Amino acid sequence: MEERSVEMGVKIKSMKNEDFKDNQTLEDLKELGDSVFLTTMKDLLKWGRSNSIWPLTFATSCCGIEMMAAGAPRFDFARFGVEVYRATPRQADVIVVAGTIVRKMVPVLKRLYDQMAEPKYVIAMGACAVSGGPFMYNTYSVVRGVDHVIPVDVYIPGCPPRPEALLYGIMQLQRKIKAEAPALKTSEKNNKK
Amino acid sequence: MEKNTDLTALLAKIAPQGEVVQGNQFPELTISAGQLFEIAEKLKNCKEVPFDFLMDLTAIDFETKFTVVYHLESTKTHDVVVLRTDLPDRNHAEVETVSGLWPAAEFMEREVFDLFGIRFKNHHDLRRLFMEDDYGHPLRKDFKDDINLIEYPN
Amino acid sequence: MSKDVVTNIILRDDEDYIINMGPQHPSTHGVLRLEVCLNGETVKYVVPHIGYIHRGIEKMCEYDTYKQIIHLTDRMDYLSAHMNNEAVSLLVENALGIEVPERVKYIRAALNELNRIASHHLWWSAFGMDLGALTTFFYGLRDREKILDIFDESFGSRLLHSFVTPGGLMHDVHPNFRKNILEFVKYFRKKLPEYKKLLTDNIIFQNRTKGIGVMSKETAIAFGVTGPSGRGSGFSCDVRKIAPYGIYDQLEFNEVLYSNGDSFDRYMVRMDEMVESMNLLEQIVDKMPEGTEFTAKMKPIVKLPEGEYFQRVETARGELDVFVVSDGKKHPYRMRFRSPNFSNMFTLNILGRGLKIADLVAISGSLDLVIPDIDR
Amino acid sequence: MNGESLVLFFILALVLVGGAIVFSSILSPRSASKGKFEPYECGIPTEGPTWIQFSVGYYLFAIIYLVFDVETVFLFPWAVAMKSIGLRAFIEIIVFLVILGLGLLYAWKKGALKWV
Repeated sequence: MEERSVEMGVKIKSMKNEDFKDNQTLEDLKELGDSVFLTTMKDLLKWGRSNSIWPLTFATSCCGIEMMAAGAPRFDFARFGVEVYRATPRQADVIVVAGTIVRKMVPVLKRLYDQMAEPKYVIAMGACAVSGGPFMYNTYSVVRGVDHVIPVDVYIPGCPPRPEALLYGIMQLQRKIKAEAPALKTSEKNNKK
Repeated sequence: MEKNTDLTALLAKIAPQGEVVQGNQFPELTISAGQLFEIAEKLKNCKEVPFDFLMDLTAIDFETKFTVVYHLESTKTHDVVVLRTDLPDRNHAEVETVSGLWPAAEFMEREVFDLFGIRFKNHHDLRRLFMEDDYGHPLRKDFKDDINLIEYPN
Repeated sequence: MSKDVVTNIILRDDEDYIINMGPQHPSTHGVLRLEVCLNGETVKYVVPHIGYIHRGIEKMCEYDTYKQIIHLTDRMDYLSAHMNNEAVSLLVENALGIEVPERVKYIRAALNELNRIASHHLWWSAFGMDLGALTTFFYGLRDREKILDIFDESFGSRLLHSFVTPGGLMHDVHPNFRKNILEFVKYFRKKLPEYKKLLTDNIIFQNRTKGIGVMSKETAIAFGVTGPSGRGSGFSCDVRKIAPYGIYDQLEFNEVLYSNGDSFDRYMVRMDEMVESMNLLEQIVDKMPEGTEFTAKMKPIVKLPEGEYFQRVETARGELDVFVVSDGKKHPYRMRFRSPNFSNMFTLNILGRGLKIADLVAISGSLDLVIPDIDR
Repeated sequence: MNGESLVLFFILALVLVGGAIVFSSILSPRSASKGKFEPYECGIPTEGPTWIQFSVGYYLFAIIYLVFDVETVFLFPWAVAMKSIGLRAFIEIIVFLVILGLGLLYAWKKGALKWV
């Protein structure tokens, strides 16, 4: 699979929980008497990218309804920066694969993923996208897990996962963006594919 | 169920050569594939009980033969009748299309063709609905896909 | 200009300009691909392509026992999960001749009507959003959450519950199940006039849906369009009236019928059906017998005697028929679901011809399609 | 509105817009994968020719819109300075509006506004 190379910065798996300095910016502001503070360009990019992730409206089956419920007034994930659903991959940052991916849908999903602008992330929402879910056995057309098609950042179990689970998944994605340094210039290796 | 008795009588009148049997819920008429279209047309344009609503069209694979089943309902009297026809030849099973009588049948027949491989004569657009073209016919009993389908003795 | 530029770029007006309202499109409510042939903005013809979410549920049912099939049927039409499960449960109960306790019938009817209102909520918010009115999305889903709270309290899950099983229910409902329903009905009766003010009386909405996608009663019967879409053009196809199951014959409710079959009438059928469902809910809660038994005595392995069985159920979108051929084993020999969306969707071609592309979106919104129910 | 603040206004505009473009082109990673530059059509490759002729109605609508857009651009400075330039300017604006109104009537009668 296309291994997204990250020049430097630690991989999130090896990071301990307390190392995540999520609201580092708030502590800095309090320290400096909330006027002005200096930061590096990477931190600014990390802060900007993680706090405004726009999902692509890509719902194939039941998880799509829970994704809509997550966008609805009660579990409103606009509070976490996921402000609006973009219908075109050109303006989307994350593709939330909500629902079963079938063999006929694979080229479509791959093309949508390619057409998204960097930096792009993938959330596999629901058991069908994670591993084929209830359609694991005895189906001739279901792809068991969306990571056969595109590299996945966050897996959300559940069938369908509750909107709170989706919110937690998005917070994990934000943490992942903050932890891993953003790729300033995509390395040449990635450009050839 | 007095209603069913006069329905079976009606079926016997319409298709004397078919054999009428009273199924679990609805009277069933079994006829050969040749006269299917003619009988279906009679049922649709029958005066007292016009069967103008095709509820369901599907096929069953009985390993030795296919059976195409039509569930017809009359919107006037809400009676339901089952029309069945057997196709012993499994490799190129063929039956007359009824999409001329009930347009709803056009897509149900395409689905039966896609999943069973039963061709429908002069169906104007017989393409597959779900699977890609070179794929087998999944709902047949002899469909083998040992990666995905687990055959365990039930 | 060279000759070929003239021939194939300038003079080519016979070429069909084909656009894909494809699998990933906000207005197709799922992965339905409409290949639309356009002439400027008017639609020449529509070729629907399905199969992008075909999971082969009918093949899977041949390997599962009847209690396992329940977990598949509510993933077909996920907005009427209870009705799908009830279809299979009723089929098994009628086949084995099992008499379900009276209380269970009342609870099932209550769940049906709650699920119908929740489905119409989501349809209403998506339909408004298709036509550009974003506030309907927030109003509709805010009220739908109240119903999902009732489901959440009793079964722990919001959308897909697998709660109605052959023989009765999975377990008993929450003690104040009835109190919550009455509370919801009281709350929603105050909110429904809001919906009417927001969308029904909105002149832009009326111009966008009145006279668009007119379907006569004969076409509805011929194409097998059932449910609110069929009743919008006068085709009385409510299975709760034609072949009543459960306790629908003891409840009085009238079938909502409109006559001129355009998108606005299909919309009005669903709005009135929400009112009907609320009246039904009140009757159900009054007549629901006390007690705590929630299932009939069932053997663990359900084996249907040999033969063919058929069960018709009215879901939020139309008539779902379950047809089982059993050979006496614990798996069905062949299971067939006649899904309402399958026939409703294929009328898009004849309804959308000659209209603008925006009207195609209005028609497909008024038909209330759920695509995994088409592909199964 | 003396000269310097006008120049300052334009420089500020240039800095803001230019800065945004330059920064985003420097800092944003690019993925030039094969599928990236295909036209987006709901995930399906486009079928048939996409270079086809569109009906003339679109062009006419755009032109008529342009005329009235420019008209409003002229109205703005007049509206700002309306009180100080007295009645005569008011008459001129009315004449200006009437002429453009005639233009609209002409387009309307010619059927340019009829949407096919």
